Amino acid sequence: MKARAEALPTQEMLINMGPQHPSTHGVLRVILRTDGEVVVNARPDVGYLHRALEKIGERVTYAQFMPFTDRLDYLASMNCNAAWAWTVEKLAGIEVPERAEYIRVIVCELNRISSHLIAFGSFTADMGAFTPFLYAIRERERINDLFEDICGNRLTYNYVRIGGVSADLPDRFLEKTKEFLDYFEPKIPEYNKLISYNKIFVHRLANVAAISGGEAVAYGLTGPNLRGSGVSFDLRRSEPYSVYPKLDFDVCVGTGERGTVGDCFDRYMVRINEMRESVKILRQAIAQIPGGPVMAKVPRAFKPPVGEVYFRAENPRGETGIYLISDGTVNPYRLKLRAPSFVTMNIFEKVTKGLMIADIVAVIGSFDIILPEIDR
Amino acid sequence: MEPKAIFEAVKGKFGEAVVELQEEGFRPAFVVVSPESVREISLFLRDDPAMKFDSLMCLSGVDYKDRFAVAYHLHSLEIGHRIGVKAYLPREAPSLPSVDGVWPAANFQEREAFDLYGIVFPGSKDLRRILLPEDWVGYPLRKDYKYPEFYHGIKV
Amino acid sequence: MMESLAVSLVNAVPALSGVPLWTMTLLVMVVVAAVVLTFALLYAGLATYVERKVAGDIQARIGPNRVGPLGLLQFLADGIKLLLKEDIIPAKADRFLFALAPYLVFIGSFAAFVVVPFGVGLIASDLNIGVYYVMAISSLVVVGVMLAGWSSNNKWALLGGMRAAAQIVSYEVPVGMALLPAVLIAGSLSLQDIVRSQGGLLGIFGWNLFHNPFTFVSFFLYYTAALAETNRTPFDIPEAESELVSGYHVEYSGIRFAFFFLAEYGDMFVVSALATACFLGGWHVPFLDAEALPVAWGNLFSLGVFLAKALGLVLLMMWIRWTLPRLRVDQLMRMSWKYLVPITFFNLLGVSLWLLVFHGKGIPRMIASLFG
Amino acid sequence: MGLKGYLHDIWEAVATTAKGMRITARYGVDPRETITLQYPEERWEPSERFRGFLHNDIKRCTSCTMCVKVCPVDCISLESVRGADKKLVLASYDINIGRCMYCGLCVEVCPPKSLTHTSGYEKATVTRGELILHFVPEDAEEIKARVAKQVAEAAAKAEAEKSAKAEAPPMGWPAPVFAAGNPGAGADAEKKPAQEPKGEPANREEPPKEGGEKAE
Repeated sequence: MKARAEALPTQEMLINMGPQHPSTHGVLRVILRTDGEVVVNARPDVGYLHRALEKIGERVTYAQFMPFTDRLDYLASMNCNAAWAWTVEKLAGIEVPERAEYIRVIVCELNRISSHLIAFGSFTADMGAFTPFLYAIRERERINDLFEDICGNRLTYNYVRIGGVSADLPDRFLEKTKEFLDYFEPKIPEYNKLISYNKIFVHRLANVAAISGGEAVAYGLTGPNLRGSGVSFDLRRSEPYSVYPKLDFDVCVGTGERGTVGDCFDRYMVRINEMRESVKILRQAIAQIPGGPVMAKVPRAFKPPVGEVYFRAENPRGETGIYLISDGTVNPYRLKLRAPSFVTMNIFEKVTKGLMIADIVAVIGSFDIILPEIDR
Repeated sequence: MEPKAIFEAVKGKFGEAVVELQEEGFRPAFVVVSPESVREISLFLRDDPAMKFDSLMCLSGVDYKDRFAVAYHLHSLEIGHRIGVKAYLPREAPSLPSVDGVWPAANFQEREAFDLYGIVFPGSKDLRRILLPEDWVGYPLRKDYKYPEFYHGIKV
Repeated sequence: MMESLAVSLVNAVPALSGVPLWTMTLLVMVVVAAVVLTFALLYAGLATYVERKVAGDIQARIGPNRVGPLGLLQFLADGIKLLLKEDIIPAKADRFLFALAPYLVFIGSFAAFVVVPFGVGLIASDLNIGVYYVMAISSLVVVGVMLAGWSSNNKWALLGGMRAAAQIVSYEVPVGMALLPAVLIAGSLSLQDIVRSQGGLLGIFGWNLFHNPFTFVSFFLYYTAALAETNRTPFDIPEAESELVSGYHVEYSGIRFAFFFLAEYGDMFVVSALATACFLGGWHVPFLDAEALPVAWGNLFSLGVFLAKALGLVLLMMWIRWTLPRLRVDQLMRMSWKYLVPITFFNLLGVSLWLLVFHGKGIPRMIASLFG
Repeated sequence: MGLKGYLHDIWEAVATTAKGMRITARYGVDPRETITLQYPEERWEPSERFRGFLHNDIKRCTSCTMCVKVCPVDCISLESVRGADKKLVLASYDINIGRCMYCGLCVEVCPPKSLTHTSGYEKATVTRGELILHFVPEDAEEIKARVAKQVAEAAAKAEAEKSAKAEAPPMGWPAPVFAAGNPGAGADAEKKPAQEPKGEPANREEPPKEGGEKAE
């Protein structure tokens, strides 16, 4: 093979994948250098969606920043909302009523399911099977209906508030959620039957872009991507916040069931299994939720004390960290958003060396990146 | 390990290079170090069996008006403790050694700090602008940043 | 055949006796070609509609339902839209080849309709090398696809074209070898002969599909390999919407794109028709001798049966498409060379041995002969 | 791999494909699974809390500017003048729904609850200016002139009564001061008024004595 390559002059191709490409999940641009179908180097170029959220954060008040967190990871707005609220509450030492915490956990887990559904659906669509994508969207639609009931929006929820949530759950919300869970739970095995264990699908993913546990930690992978590499680390368990300590769930890790540990298939399966765990958490939370107020007393002109705080929450895409510096005024002094997808893109160039063009799509899909979060 | 103990250990090892411990109002607490020694201290924090900070959670540039700072949030998956490391930099020509050889995760975040604050990380694998266009003038997250009126002749 | 038709036409209508024979022959040819092409286009149009409807049903939605009753006229609307669209040729494309490629693909796909045995006497031209002709003419598609990919001067298109070339060339081998059992049994390359060889009083058990275990496997092998040759999911890597954007036809628009589109659906039908003719008894109406019926009825019946079988297979292709993910390019090659080629080869060997050992008798016939 | 693995591969491919196709076939033939809503004819019922277009009931609005202050994207602009009875009179109340992000913060803070979300979500316009909703039907200048006249009359009346005091200049309420810097600095800068079509309340050049500062 090598001898022939020397005999025939060949040329590397420089291909621009994106910013407009069907499977880069947004406006990611990957500069591919390929030798035929084999990728020599894939360098991600991010920033096409930069909206200067951190700069905006220095200009608006703490409460006003909430709608902008919707736009951080728009597939998991509730989680981002809650992460922001938890950060500010940690900074200011606000005690949140327990009911509000339970509501937050419920909406976060619902949002985790809906986010993983999109991850699952768009991943299969990237792999060429379009049908599971529409099934996933169909399920997500029901979650959106639930969210519309509680906050009135279907994508950018802006539901959580500093000190609680904006409104109590509407009538019959918990029953409706239970109905959804009963409907949704049998769908997961169906997905597995339909696509997860499909021979072609497995072949496309197994042993592709395997990341070892140590590598994953060093490169700062978090969330399902880290757990896919076999590292059992979940912030909900390891650094419990909110009412997660009271809830029982398993941390899903990649086992290398169809290939090596940490390959695309493991990352994919972790997400599928996490949906199941979220259902479990939701059932417990619904059973345990107490009554009471949903909002703590927070002054309208809210001025937290001077200080610096770093809070991280387990979001569907990994650890969303918020480094917040307060100078005692109504506006944050500095706001750093540590977006999981952004850090994940760091390892992209490394793992895609020597893969094929089609695998690039698989890697992007298995990382479940989302561009507004990368570019902020 | 408690922040205090970590601080003592690092102080004992590096002496003058470790300036202070910021504890009150800081969660997690920060070990303030001198910028030149960041790489060595990082290596120590990563490799020392009592520290084992194997994961760099977050690297952020900060503009404190009178000076810049780079804040590192470290976490150890193995031991489960956390610490912040901070290095203050002068406003003029801020620069400190890159740690992407210590934690590869640092690369993109250093590029981001470079992009938005103009902090230079010598020794970095690949220090280019990341979020803004390559030809952007100025560092937008600096507090004294002036909004440009034109970009490539287009009014912004 | 055309000539004999022309002769009989001249004989039947004395008024035409003054016209030279070659004119009549040409006229008959043109009429037949027009009929076949009309059928092909109508089929392709409706197939796009059905494809979308099938996709809709499978995906828990409705599909086209606005233009005409049940959305049936959607394909007309789409066709008109494509006709009216601006024809864009990229600035740095090779204009001549760029314009030529869609026609090659279209011709390669639709010329194969010539030998499709629609019914007892319904065949545009019963070539004595029918199977061979189909294989040859459909290889023209690959030339067109490669030209399209190369002349677009787009890297994605080039990759798509290269993939298509590799894919179609590889899969020609198993396709050919999987079709050979039918040829062996009939002892002829003519599709009409192959269909006739599956007649008789055994009904569906006269089909080559049930002739012996090897032919049974052969059908599935053929269908799989042929699916790959039509570039459809799970083998649609030359288009690979999510990787190569659209592959070789990414730069095409308007009617030129429509040609590629129609060719794909034409291909689907040709492949299904071939499978029907070679393995599923073609136009044979079960337990009814279509050839013994009056000409009109016989043709009508056989046409209906043939279309039902062939379109059933087309439907199956759609169903597969909306279920399966796509293979990677190396896996596709591996599937051809590592799985399909050896298996079809052994299969062919098996059929040959069977025919040698049992003197050309299939299992159903042997069973039938047991009972007299 | 061996022959066994080879055959197993083939078997697995066939079996998993068949399984998947059974599921898609079930959805394909079962009409109950269809969930499409034929949109313009069928509509889903927006929930009670649905956050559609904003609506301000100007009769109840007290011109307190809470909504203006809380809006993170500055899509609400409000002008008011102090009337003769010392109450604020709304001169103009515009919401740029092209910029609004439907976060609902303004509705939450509104003290008289005059600002509400409607269930409207359908709007298409030809120009961007049409996306600015005007809630005060009259022209802002007219209202201001009228109120100024009333104030002047009242003042004259008062003067006539007391016949001592000088005429007080009409007081204006400081209308929203829009942040000088654009929120999204740098890459995604906002449109400047130059680009904004005519729909933008034109009368932004009112005399400074009115106190109504301009909203951009």
